Amino acid sequence: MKKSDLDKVKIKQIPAQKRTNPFANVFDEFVGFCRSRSMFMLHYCTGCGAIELPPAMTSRFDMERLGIQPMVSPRQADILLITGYVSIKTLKRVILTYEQMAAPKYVIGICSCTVNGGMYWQSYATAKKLDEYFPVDLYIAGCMPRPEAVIEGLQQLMQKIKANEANSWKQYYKNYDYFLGNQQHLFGNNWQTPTDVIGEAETYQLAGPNTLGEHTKILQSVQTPLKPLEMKL
Amino acid sequence: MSIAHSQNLNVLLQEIEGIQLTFHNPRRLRADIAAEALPALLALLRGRASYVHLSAISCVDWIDDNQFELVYHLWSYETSVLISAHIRVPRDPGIYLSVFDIYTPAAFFERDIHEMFGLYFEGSPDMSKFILTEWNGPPPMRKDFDSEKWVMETFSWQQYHPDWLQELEQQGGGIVSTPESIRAGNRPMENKS
Amino acid sequence: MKISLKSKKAPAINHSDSGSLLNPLKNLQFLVRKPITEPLQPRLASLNYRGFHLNDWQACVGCASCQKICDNAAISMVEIPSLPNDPVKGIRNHRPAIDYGRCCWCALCVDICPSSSLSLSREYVHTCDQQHIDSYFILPDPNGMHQQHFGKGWQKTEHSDLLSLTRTAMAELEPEKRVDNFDEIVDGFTPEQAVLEASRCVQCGMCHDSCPTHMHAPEYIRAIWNGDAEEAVRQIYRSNPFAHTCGRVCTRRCETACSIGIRGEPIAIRWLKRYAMDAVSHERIKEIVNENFTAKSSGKKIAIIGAGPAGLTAAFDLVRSGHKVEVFEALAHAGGMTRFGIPDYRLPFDSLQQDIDIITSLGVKIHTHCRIGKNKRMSTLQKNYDAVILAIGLQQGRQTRIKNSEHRHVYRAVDLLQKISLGEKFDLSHSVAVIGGGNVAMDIARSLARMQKQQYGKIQITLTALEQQQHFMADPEEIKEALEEGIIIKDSCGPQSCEIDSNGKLIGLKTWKVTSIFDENNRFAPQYDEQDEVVHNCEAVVEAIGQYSDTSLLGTELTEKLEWNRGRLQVDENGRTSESWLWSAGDCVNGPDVVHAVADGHKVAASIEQQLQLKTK
Amino acid sequence: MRPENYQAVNHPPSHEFELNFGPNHPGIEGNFALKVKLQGDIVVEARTDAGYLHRGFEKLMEDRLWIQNIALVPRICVPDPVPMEVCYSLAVEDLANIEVPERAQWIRVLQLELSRIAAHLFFFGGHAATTGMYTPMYWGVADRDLLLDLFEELTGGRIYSIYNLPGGVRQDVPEGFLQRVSDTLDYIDGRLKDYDNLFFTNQIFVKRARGVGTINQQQALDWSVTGPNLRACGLEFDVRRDDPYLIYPQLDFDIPTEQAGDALARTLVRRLEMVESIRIIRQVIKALPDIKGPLRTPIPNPLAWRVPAGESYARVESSKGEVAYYVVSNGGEKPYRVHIRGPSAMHAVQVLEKLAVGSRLEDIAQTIFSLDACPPEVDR
Repeated sequence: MKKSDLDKVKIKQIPAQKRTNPFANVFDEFVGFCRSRSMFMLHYCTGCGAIELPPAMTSRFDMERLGIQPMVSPRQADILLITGYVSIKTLKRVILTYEQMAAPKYVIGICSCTVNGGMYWQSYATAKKLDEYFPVDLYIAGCMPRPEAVIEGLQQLMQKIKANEANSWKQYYKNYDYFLGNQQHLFGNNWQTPTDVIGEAETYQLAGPNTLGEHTKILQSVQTPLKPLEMKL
Repeated sequence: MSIAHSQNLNVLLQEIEGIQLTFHNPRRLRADIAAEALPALLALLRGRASYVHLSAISCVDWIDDNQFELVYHLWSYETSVLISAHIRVPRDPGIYLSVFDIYTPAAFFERDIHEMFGLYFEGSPDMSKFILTEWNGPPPMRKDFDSEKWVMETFSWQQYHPDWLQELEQQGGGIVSTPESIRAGNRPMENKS
Repeated sequence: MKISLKSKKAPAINHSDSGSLLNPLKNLQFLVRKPITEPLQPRLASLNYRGFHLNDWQACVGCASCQKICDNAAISMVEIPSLPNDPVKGIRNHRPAIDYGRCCWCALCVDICPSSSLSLSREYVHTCDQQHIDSYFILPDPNGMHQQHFGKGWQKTEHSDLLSLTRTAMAELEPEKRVDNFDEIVDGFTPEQAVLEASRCVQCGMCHDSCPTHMHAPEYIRAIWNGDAEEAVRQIYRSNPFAHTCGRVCTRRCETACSIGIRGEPIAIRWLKRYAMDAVSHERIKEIVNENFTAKSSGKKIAIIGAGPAGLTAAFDLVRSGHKVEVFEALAHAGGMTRFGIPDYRLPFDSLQQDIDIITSLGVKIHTHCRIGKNKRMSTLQKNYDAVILAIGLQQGRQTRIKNSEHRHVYRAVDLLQKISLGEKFDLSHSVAVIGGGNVAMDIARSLARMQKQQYGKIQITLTALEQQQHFMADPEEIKEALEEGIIIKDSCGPQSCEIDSNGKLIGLKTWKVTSIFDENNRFAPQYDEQDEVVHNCEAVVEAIGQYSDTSLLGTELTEKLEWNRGRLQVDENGRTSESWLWSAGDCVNGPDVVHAVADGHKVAASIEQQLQLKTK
Repeated sequence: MRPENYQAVNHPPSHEFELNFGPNHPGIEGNFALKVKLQGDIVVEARTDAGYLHRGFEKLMEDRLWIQNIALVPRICVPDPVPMEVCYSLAVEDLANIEVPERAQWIRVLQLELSRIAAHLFFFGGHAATTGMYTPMYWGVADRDLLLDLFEELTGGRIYSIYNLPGGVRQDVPEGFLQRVSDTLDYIDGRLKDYDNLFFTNQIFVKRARGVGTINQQQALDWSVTGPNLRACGLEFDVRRDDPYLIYPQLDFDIPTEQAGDALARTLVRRLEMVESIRIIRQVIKALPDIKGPLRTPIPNPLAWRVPAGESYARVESSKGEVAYYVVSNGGEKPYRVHIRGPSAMHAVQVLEKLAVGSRLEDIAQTIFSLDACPPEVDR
């Protein structure tokens, strides 16, 4: 599929839904509140913006005040913070990591580079628009944003989670074909990850009309059973 | 650098045939030699003239001459002089000898040059990919690889259309020149009048 | 500088294994210290912080220099129709819009900004979600990104300014060396100076927009910077066949509009043009002009009356379109006012001749000494040619009509200049008063000064004008040079009469002090202080207060047929008169200005071309 | 949820196994990976896997104006960006034959040394965290932030100062700035004792780091080790003194060395260097008010600035070691070629691969951090 065709795909945003049952509503709000108050941020420095995270995490700006702590393993993490540019090599790992994270998961793109290529817009090595590869909840502007801006952004995210508006992770399941298409465009048609996204989408009952499509067909045709990791030395 | 050292070095370097020396400043000495003579020069500099530190190997792609220029930057802790040994090798087939046996760090630089320029070093311990393991294109540092063109063909950009822009477009204004058009060397004003 | 500061060597750290394991516990004292944690609210950034952009829309001229310096291709120029757009002043209604998905806040755009309108603020927090990603594309205004006042952060200072605001100096003759001859004053740029001067250009194109004939100045400046004078000539000839002339005596509106001129000295565009023309040999210029010119005859004939810049430019264009062009010039030489009105020290005849030579080399035929109305009639032209262009210029000097101004020693500047340039003898007075504050007044004053110096060894020229000196119509440079050459300038002097002694000899010019020139409706109505009367002693008076066109050649029949507007021929926007075969161009339509005349020539030629095409179809 | 065709990972039958150490691993610095082959917990073979932070700087720089590159270069080494700017400027100044005004040279030294302290504090925090001690990390990072405040005040940016241009620096020192630098230095000077108590003389750390990743002098020379890592082997070499640039010859400072060449020695050299940097900055603070004059030698309009054809090799001592820029101009408005020689490339690839072999898996983090390699600079 050509790049230009992919551009035409528009993703509809999912509005926050309120349930009819008032008790369920209260429950949802309670869950949102709890989620927003205990967030683990994946400790993965993908780019130069990561240099402002240690100050934000440690005593001076102290994001633990907000209940946010770094977490080293993707399985336990809630927030994937993309700190600036992602090289194509890193992007593969980031997608692997993103798919491994348990829902609900939130993605924040900081720095210019995650939006439109930033400084490295003409570089052959970096991906330009993060939202082509997986959905993003929040962007923080800056090159790089100061710790205060990062914390401000995290507070924004907390508000969104509390209001049950941070649902971008559902987009990934609903529009998997679009995201997979972009991934295939960049990594080649042999691209596959160990996570069975389609299966997960069905389990979560989030599979929609755009979950499957021509790209998932390609994936299913090339998908090979996982083998033990091989390393050449 | 003391005069004694300089004379010593001069005497030593006489052994290499066809060497041309130019002092850029007292601490930067440029040596131009034939590609075949380089290993001998390096062996001499390392073995007998205290140039033990290989600071870097740089590669320059002189595409108009169809040549790669290799520059070996060597530093002597004793005389505090940096010798840059320049050689030229043909771009095609792009093969040269490794100096790994003389300077161990050369392995890294040679691997890097091989990856970025596609210049193969015979005898280097490892010529496998390193940084660009997931890159299938041509060696990117070659002058004939146009990074911007590749990017334009591969990626798409944000199509911003904020409210203020829509308002201006209704008034008859709007974007008159994008940065890309400026980079292409067009002066958009010219066509207007 | 050598500084000697006593300092102690750092004590080595004792890290032996024998240190106490309890050492870290010493730091338990920090439990009672004040924490260094900052409040959750974002702090105020430092005074020169590089935060989000601000742009003063009043100051910004839309030159797009920021767009060119931006290393991240983050800046688009946006047209805002509600803002003023004035090409003559060098103001565009374009403003930069910045993509924060690219920007890196390096502030190079601020440091290069010719108008100093861009700055960065101390604001640094912006977040948005996917739906509002458009908020990353902003149009900076003075109010800030979120309409909140954070104050300016990084601003340009004298240290960080990246533009070079001073002109490259060019050698010229000293006043004492130039005052007794008609040698050209300026030497022109050397190749090094030209490249340096050309490098100052930011390629904004304001010059192109403001130029009446829209010369491709950014392109030829770039070509000069590239050391390619031939390419510069090629670019110049795209829009101006009077390149030698305009390289010397152009009124250079481009330099008024130049963005660099907002805070510094504008690029010397005129001198760069002169450099390019002088750097290439005459023969080579001819070849360049003839590139892509295939003479295929259209069979049409066009007559042009007047071989000035307007007429010859039209001839240049038309002959290149394959028409047969004949030019009728009343005087002995082609060139019009540039030949007979501009003295040699400003525009050497040779340079002008080169321009004309290139035009004639294309096949334009110039008949000199051929005065229409006398040697040939208009009706003959109408009959024999497909189109006729009237480009007769302003050849008659206006008169003050003050008392005694019909005295034989009261001259018109244009007449005298013509005599000087033709080398005709005339009775040069020992002391002269010039009336007028324009360039023509300066030309005649300085020409006469040179002749006085040559013949009498002494200069006695007084220049009087209604305006105050800072409001003279003449170029400031001209005034400066005139003063350097020993011409006395008396400003705010309204001429009242020429004083004559009992023998009928002119002895002086009487003036009154001017209190105001225009009335409240901005109409010309000078008011004088009659008490402040001065008589400037002189043997001759020269009037240089403007020119008019002598249209008697048209003949009464045609004059009555044509439409007129306040004494000038009425023409439409294409220079066409009410008669379908007659066009008019140049000073006689627009008033005096070389480059305007060139522009007019192009315009008329295009209009004729269009008309002829229509006819053929 | 596992795919239906999922198969469990089969380990090779031998007791040797392979491990991906990074890129997303708490024991690795930044976005960088090491593939190791283990026998038990002894490393048999190690291969670095870089390129996660590759942006192709050298390619990008060939396509930007001489001045525009100033915004690009600090990004090459994120924790210590100033030497990159200064080194690039020095190379271009050498090519274009520009004399830098004296005041600008002093201000550059001020920045370079502030940046060195900041980088060492950051290193110290990171190294302590890998050792399992979190308080030093909190301290180091927070105290470094005070220096970043100074950078913000001087240059307008916390991390990327973009403050040095070929020809000089962009703005003057703000009023009262030197006093604030002095106060901050006094504070950090006073804190060094606390750091010693908590970390540098802490027996837990000393015993942990001693003998880990030892490089001997011959190896250091053979492997082109530079900077603090070289000085930790007892070799007294510093670009600032031996290949001097700016006004370093006028300054009085020592070059601290250690003999052991192990992780502990490397850490201690950095600790001692902070003291020397403080000494240098104090000299600058004393001298700078008396040095008047311009801040920048004007360069032509940057949009049309051509640097004469030629080549230049400029070297600067950064907190990690020898930074060098090889800049080639063909007389155009953009560099023809820029080769960036970063110290970390040597340390993180060449040295680390050799040191890791034979060491225990848990020592690898110690080794990487004590070498203070900077992954973005390896990848460029």
